[in-house]
Amino acid sequence: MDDSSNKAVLLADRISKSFGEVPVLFSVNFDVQAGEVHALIGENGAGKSTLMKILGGFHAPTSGNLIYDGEETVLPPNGQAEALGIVLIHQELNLAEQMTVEENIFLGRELSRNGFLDRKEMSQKVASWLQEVGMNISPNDRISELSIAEKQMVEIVKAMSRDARVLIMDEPTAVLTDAETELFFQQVEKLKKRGVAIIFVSHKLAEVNQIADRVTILRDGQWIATKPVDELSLDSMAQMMVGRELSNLYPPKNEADVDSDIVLQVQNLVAPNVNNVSFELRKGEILGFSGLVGSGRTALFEAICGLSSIEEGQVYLDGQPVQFKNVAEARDAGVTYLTKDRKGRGLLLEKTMRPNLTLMALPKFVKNFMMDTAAEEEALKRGIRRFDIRARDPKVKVGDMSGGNQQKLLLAKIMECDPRIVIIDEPTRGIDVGTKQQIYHFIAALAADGMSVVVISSEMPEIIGVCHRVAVMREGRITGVVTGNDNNETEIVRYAAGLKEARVHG
Amino acid sequence: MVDQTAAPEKQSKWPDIDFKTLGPAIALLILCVIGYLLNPAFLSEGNITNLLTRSAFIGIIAVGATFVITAGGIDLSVGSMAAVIAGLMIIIMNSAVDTLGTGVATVILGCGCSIILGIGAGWINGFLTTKGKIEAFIVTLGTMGIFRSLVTYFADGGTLSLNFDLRGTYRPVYYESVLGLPVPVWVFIFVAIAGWILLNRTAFGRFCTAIGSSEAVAKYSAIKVDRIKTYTYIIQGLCVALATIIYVPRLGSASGTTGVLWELEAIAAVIIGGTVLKGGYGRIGGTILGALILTTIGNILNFTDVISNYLNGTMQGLIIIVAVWLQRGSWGKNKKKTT
Amino acid sequence: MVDQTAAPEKQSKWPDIDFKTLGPAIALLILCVIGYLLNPAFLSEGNITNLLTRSAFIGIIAVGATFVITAGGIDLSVGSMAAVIAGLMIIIMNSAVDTLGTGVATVILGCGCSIILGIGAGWINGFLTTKGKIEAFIVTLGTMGIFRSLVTYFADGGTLSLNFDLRGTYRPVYYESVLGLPVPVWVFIFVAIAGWILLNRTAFGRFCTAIGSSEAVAKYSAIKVDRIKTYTYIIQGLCVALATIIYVPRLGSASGTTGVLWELEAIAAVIIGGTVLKGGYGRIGGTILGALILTTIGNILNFTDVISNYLNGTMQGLIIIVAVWLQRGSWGKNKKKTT
Amino acid sequence: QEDKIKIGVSYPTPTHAWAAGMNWHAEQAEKRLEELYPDVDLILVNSPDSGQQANAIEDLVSAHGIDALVVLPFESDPLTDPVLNAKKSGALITVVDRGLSQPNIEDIYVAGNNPELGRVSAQYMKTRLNEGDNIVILRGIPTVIDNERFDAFMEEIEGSGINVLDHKHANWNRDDGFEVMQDFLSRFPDIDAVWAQDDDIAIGVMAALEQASRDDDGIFVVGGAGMKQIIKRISEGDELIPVDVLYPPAMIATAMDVTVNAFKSNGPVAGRYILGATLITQENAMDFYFPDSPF
Ligand SMILES: Nc1ncnc2c1ncn2[C@@H]1O[C@H](COP(=O)(O)OP(=O)(O)OP(=O)(O)O)[C@@H](O)[C@H]1O
Ligand SMILES: Nc1ncnc2c1ncn2[C@@H]1O[C@H](COP(=O)(O)OP(=O)(O)OP(=O)(O)O)[C@@H](O)[C@H]1O
Ligand SMILES: [Mg+2]
Ligand SMILES: [Mg+2]
Repeated sequence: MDDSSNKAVLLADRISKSFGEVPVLFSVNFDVQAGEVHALIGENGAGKSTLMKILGGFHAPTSGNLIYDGEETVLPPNGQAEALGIVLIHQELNLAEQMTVEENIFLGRELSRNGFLDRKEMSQKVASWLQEVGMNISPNDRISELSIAEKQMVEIVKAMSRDARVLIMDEPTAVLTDAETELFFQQVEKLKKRGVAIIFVSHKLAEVNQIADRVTILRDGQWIATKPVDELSLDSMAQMMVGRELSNLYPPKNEADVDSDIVLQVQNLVAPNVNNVSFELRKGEILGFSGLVGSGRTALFEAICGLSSIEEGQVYLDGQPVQFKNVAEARDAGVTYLTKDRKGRGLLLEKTMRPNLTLMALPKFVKNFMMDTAAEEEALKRGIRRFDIRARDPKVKVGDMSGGNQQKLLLAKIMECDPRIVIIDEPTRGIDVGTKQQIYHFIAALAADGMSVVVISSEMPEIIGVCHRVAVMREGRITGVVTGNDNNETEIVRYAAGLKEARVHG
Repeated sequence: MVDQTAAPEKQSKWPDIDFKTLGPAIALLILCVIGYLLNPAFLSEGNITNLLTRSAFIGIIAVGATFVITAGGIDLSVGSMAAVIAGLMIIIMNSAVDTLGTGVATVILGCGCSIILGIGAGWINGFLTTKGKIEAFIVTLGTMGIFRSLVTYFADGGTLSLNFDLRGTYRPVYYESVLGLPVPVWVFIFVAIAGWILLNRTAFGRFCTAIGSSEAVAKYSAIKVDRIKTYTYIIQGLCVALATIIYVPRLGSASGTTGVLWELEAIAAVIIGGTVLKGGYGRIGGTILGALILTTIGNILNFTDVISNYLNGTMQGLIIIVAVWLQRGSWGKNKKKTT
Repeated sequence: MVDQTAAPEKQSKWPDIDFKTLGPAIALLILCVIGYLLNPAFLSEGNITNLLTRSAFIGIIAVGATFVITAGGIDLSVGSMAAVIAGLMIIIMNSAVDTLGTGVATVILGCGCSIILGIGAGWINGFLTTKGKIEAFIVTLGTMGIFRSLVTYFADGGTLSLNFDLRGTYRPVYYESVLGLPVPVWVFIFVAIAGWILLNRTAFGRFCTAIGSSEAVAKYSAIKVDRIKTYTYIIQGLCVALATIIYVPRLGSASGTTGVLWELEAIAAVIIGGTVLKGGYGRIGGTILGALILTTIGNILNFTDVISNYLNGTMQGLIIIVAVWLQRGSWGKNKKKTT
Repeated sequence: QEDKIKIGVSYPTPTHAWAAGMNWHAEQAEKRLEELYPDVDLILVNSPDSGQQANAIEDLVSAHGIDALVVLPFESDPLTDPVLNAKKSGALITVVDRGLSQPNIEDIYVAGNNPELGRVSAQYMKTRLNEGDNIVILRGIPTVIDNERFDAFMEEIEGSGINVLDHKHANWNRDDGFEVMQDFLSRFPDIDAVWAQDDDIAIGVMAALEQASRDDDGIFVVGGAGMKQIIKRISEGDELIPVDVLYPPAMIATAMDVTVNAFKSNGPVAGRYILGATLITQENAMDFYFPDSPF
């Protein structure tokens, strides 16, 4: 630590931070050197994003100093630290939705010639960067038309385009698939070779192990340890984060009863981005949906739940044909869908936890035509306990909660609807290992109780570890369904990549 | 947006709650003190009653506007809507005199029609906004023109007047007092309480707030966005109808100039009261105070002739800006801000 | 919000570009055909020239409004601002006659003052909105009242008239043609092109869009949000000043009724043109077409007497709603949509 | 202060030139009368619409405790009740220009004559035009006043063989007058005369005629009300605007005079004073010229 701090490009010295009365960081030390990747890990709400924002100049520390290039510095606010070479990718997407990819990437740093934008130059640059990270989108696409993963990649491209000396990345891979992560890491390696100091926050410990040189662990706002990555195993990282021994991440799989009733059956469904899909879901089953980004998994279930229109095909619920015109009908029939876009579609960021929690199940909380606030309070307490939601200030705006705790709140919100069939899109996005384990056990418990669960996930281990059966989608079709021993990574990847395709009968 | 980004800056809870909630009340209080200093008659019972009664029109309409704005919409047509409803009410009542006489029955018929018309007009605004997918601003700018020209057409360019005998029957609705308060004030109180409960204590109010905060989140949370939005316009229409019911007996007539600029006054009352124009946060209590503030400004200006009459607009504009500035409490925080 | 959520629904690129870009043009074309069918004189050179010249006022103001709205603001004060600038210009020029005579010098002085006043008025709106942290709606509603009452005050309730000889010098600015087009049309073309370049081809335009899209994102991208927003109001003021410079020589007078409701017309032109009211997406080309559409509607209604005069407003309202509905192209997508 | 005679004067906010002239005359009268009678206090209030005028009248009664009310109603019907309430408080009522919709409320009535204005204008048209000649009409804001003028004009013109090509509302506004006239000129190649009804509109009309270079083929414009610029042009023998029909903005001053007199003279003062719609021609123009008035 001592010798390294000499070479540190950016060094945080005994940083503390409170929001109002609520302390979040307690005298944390952190440093990063040129040409290294320094990973920061910790539970949800440990204060990782807060520390990153302080290092990027977006928050001012309550006490403590930043030392940049050996000199004590007060960073300018609002991203102006970029001019000093410090670039931050926020955990929450930070793009102007109605603007194009090119406009976003160059926002605030437009290339001009004689006062006019040099659009050709910018466009070419963006196109080449996009190609470098293997993205198949045009610089003129609007952000609002991109998938979340694509948006994240745009953020990454944006950050990497800015000639950073210190690049801070807060969970850049949370929404990426393995393939995309791989491409991304190639870029990181390049930057590292160029001598960029990189700070990397992630809950995917395997990734940390792969890319990081040093790891710092934070728990409840306290600095726990900083170690070279070779001295840490995945288990020890998890253990230091959570502060206790973690048992098996995945719950034991009790095979679903193949003879139990079919609760949901989909036949030859055609919808926007969905092309003739058939499958069935049994009572007590956990059905996984895997596939590459944009393979149409989300589109499929949005169509089923009345969020987009069904063009052809039929959905049966308990053998009865149904077609939900809106989410309320689906909810009333016991089918609920948890979106993967928690910021844009999941939570009201300006509101506190309570109205968010009960929003979807609001009819349940009405007594004599009035809102039953006591029952809501009760539900909130229950939700907080059940999902281990950690907000130090219960009146905090949801937008100010840590990403992982938002995700937990979203789960709690869906569960308030008491669904029979729950469809969870990317359930553990941005969630720490400890909580992940809780969520997996929770899903298993739901299934054991006779509920049916659909898990859409781009995390292969999660899909394999939790699901009884996995359907693999590609270009809007189901290319294969794997069970039992076939439920393994190679098999799924082959279906997902289009190397193999089974005839799937409805 | 301004408010959303500004919000997290507030460090301590105290001044925040203070200004959002008490701001309009303080502004009103200051106005009352000024009024009293200018002319002690300002606080006479008669004047207070006049003031409250007058606020009733704009106040009732503004309660409706609070719902529309909270759900992220806007309604520019309310003034014209009031005019056309008043006009049609008068036509209907006048022609019902032959069959129903000049008694209470005719007045009730008129009020019933008013409410039906208000709901219908609100529904049209809501339908065009939600199903037609046209911006609320354009829809209601359009219906504003349509309603206004319709009332001019019905009145043949002139004034529609209520049958004189009927006016006698209907008069008490504006001029009588019950338990010391004029009827319009009671209606105002009733609408305010109903509106408050609806916005703050029912699922519907939650839905409005959610839609105004984020339509996408609302949609994914099983809220029937289009339906709720349409309801807000219908509530607005209903409020306009109620305001019209107490307006007609006052002047007994309607013309192309009835209700001109009420829409701006209503929206101003809502915003002064602390509701956020872009939606997602609504305060009925604030709206009521906003309406009272606006009426008081006009009243005070009638109480003094120190200022040239031509400068009334200047005073009004200044007071509105200062009132909002005071209550937003930005003067205390300015130096803490970093930008 | 509507638009943000609607955007992702668009499946294919084609119809999207089609309607957003060509929609207003198609609407204008249909109007012209209707005008011609009603009365072939509609397409006479004289009428086309009148139409273009008239559009110039609203059009120039609307170009400014496009910036304000794109950056997420709104300016309700433009009509009154035009009136007060016109009034002050006349007062200044009249009193300069003694020293500078009735020649071009005085007119140039007047125009210079107009521009300074426009910039100043815009700056006030911008300053109060950004530094005062008051909603743009309230600020500009306030300044609207202030400006309007000031001009009435200056004119003593009546009309301010330009010195007669001076009017002779100044007249050509409105009435003369250069290369077959009246001067106001040239100014309009110039402002439109400058506005288009500024919005689409400079960093400033991108900053406006970014701020309208999300103030937080803009702020985090090290854009000086307050400054850029203030600039948009200053541009708006400048556009109002330019519009006033070509307005004054027309009748050589200004009064309390000058520019009444221009704000609504300007905003309507902007929205009809496809700019999103909540900010983040602006189209100067559309704004120009929007201004032309609005003027054409009024012109056509003067060209026919099939419709009762009283119903002009109804026709206007209907045409605006239908024009926007057509261009939003929601009629094609309706059945695919679910709530 | 208590023993002063308080007279409230309520009229619409001057939003067009005629009303501004009226406001000027009212202010002149206030100054003159208050100087003349130190124990008289005149309180001038203007209001932008009927509802607010009703408010203002209420406030005059409740706050100022007026002894008399001089009111020029924004509209007749809506203000009938509020004025009646003022009367019930004991105030002497003088109504100006627009009658209330019930008889016997006002003690004094001072008014111009709207139908007469239309009639006189039509009569003049008939003297200048022949059968088959074409005229266009630019009307005011759709209100009772406009209707009265228009209906009387049409009644008078009927049977004369003069064609009324079309009539549109120009809202007593110069800009609207200009634009509507521009469109009339594009539409009708042959127009012999224009009835603009109001001098503000007439100014816009003349600018449009000038622009289209159709101001020297014998066409003429008849305005109304008596704006000083117009009267000046008439006195100079302008061909384009040969006459004007008076609708005197000074009527409010007359009403204030009469009302003050009711308190100051010994005999009872009451009754109706209807001011004629005089045709102003080059001969009598200077009698109606007030260069200091804004109108
Ligand atoms: N602007 C804010 N106002 C109030 N509280 C805040 C604010 N920002 C963060 N917090 C609180 O600070 C704590 C730490 O949050 P932070 O986002 O740093 O956690 P994190 O380690 O990044 O967690 P995650 O892994 O879930 O992203 C949380 O309790 C959060 O609610
Ligand atoms: N709102 C949208 N607007 C435009 N295209 C969309 C939208 N949503 C999805 N798509 C497109 O539809 C296809 C299927 O997307 P979908 O989100 O269903 O895939 P997915 O398998 O869920 O992907 P992900 O891994 O991102 O969750 C993709 O090509 C995607 O780009
Ligand atoms: Mg975080
Ligand atoms: Mg006096």
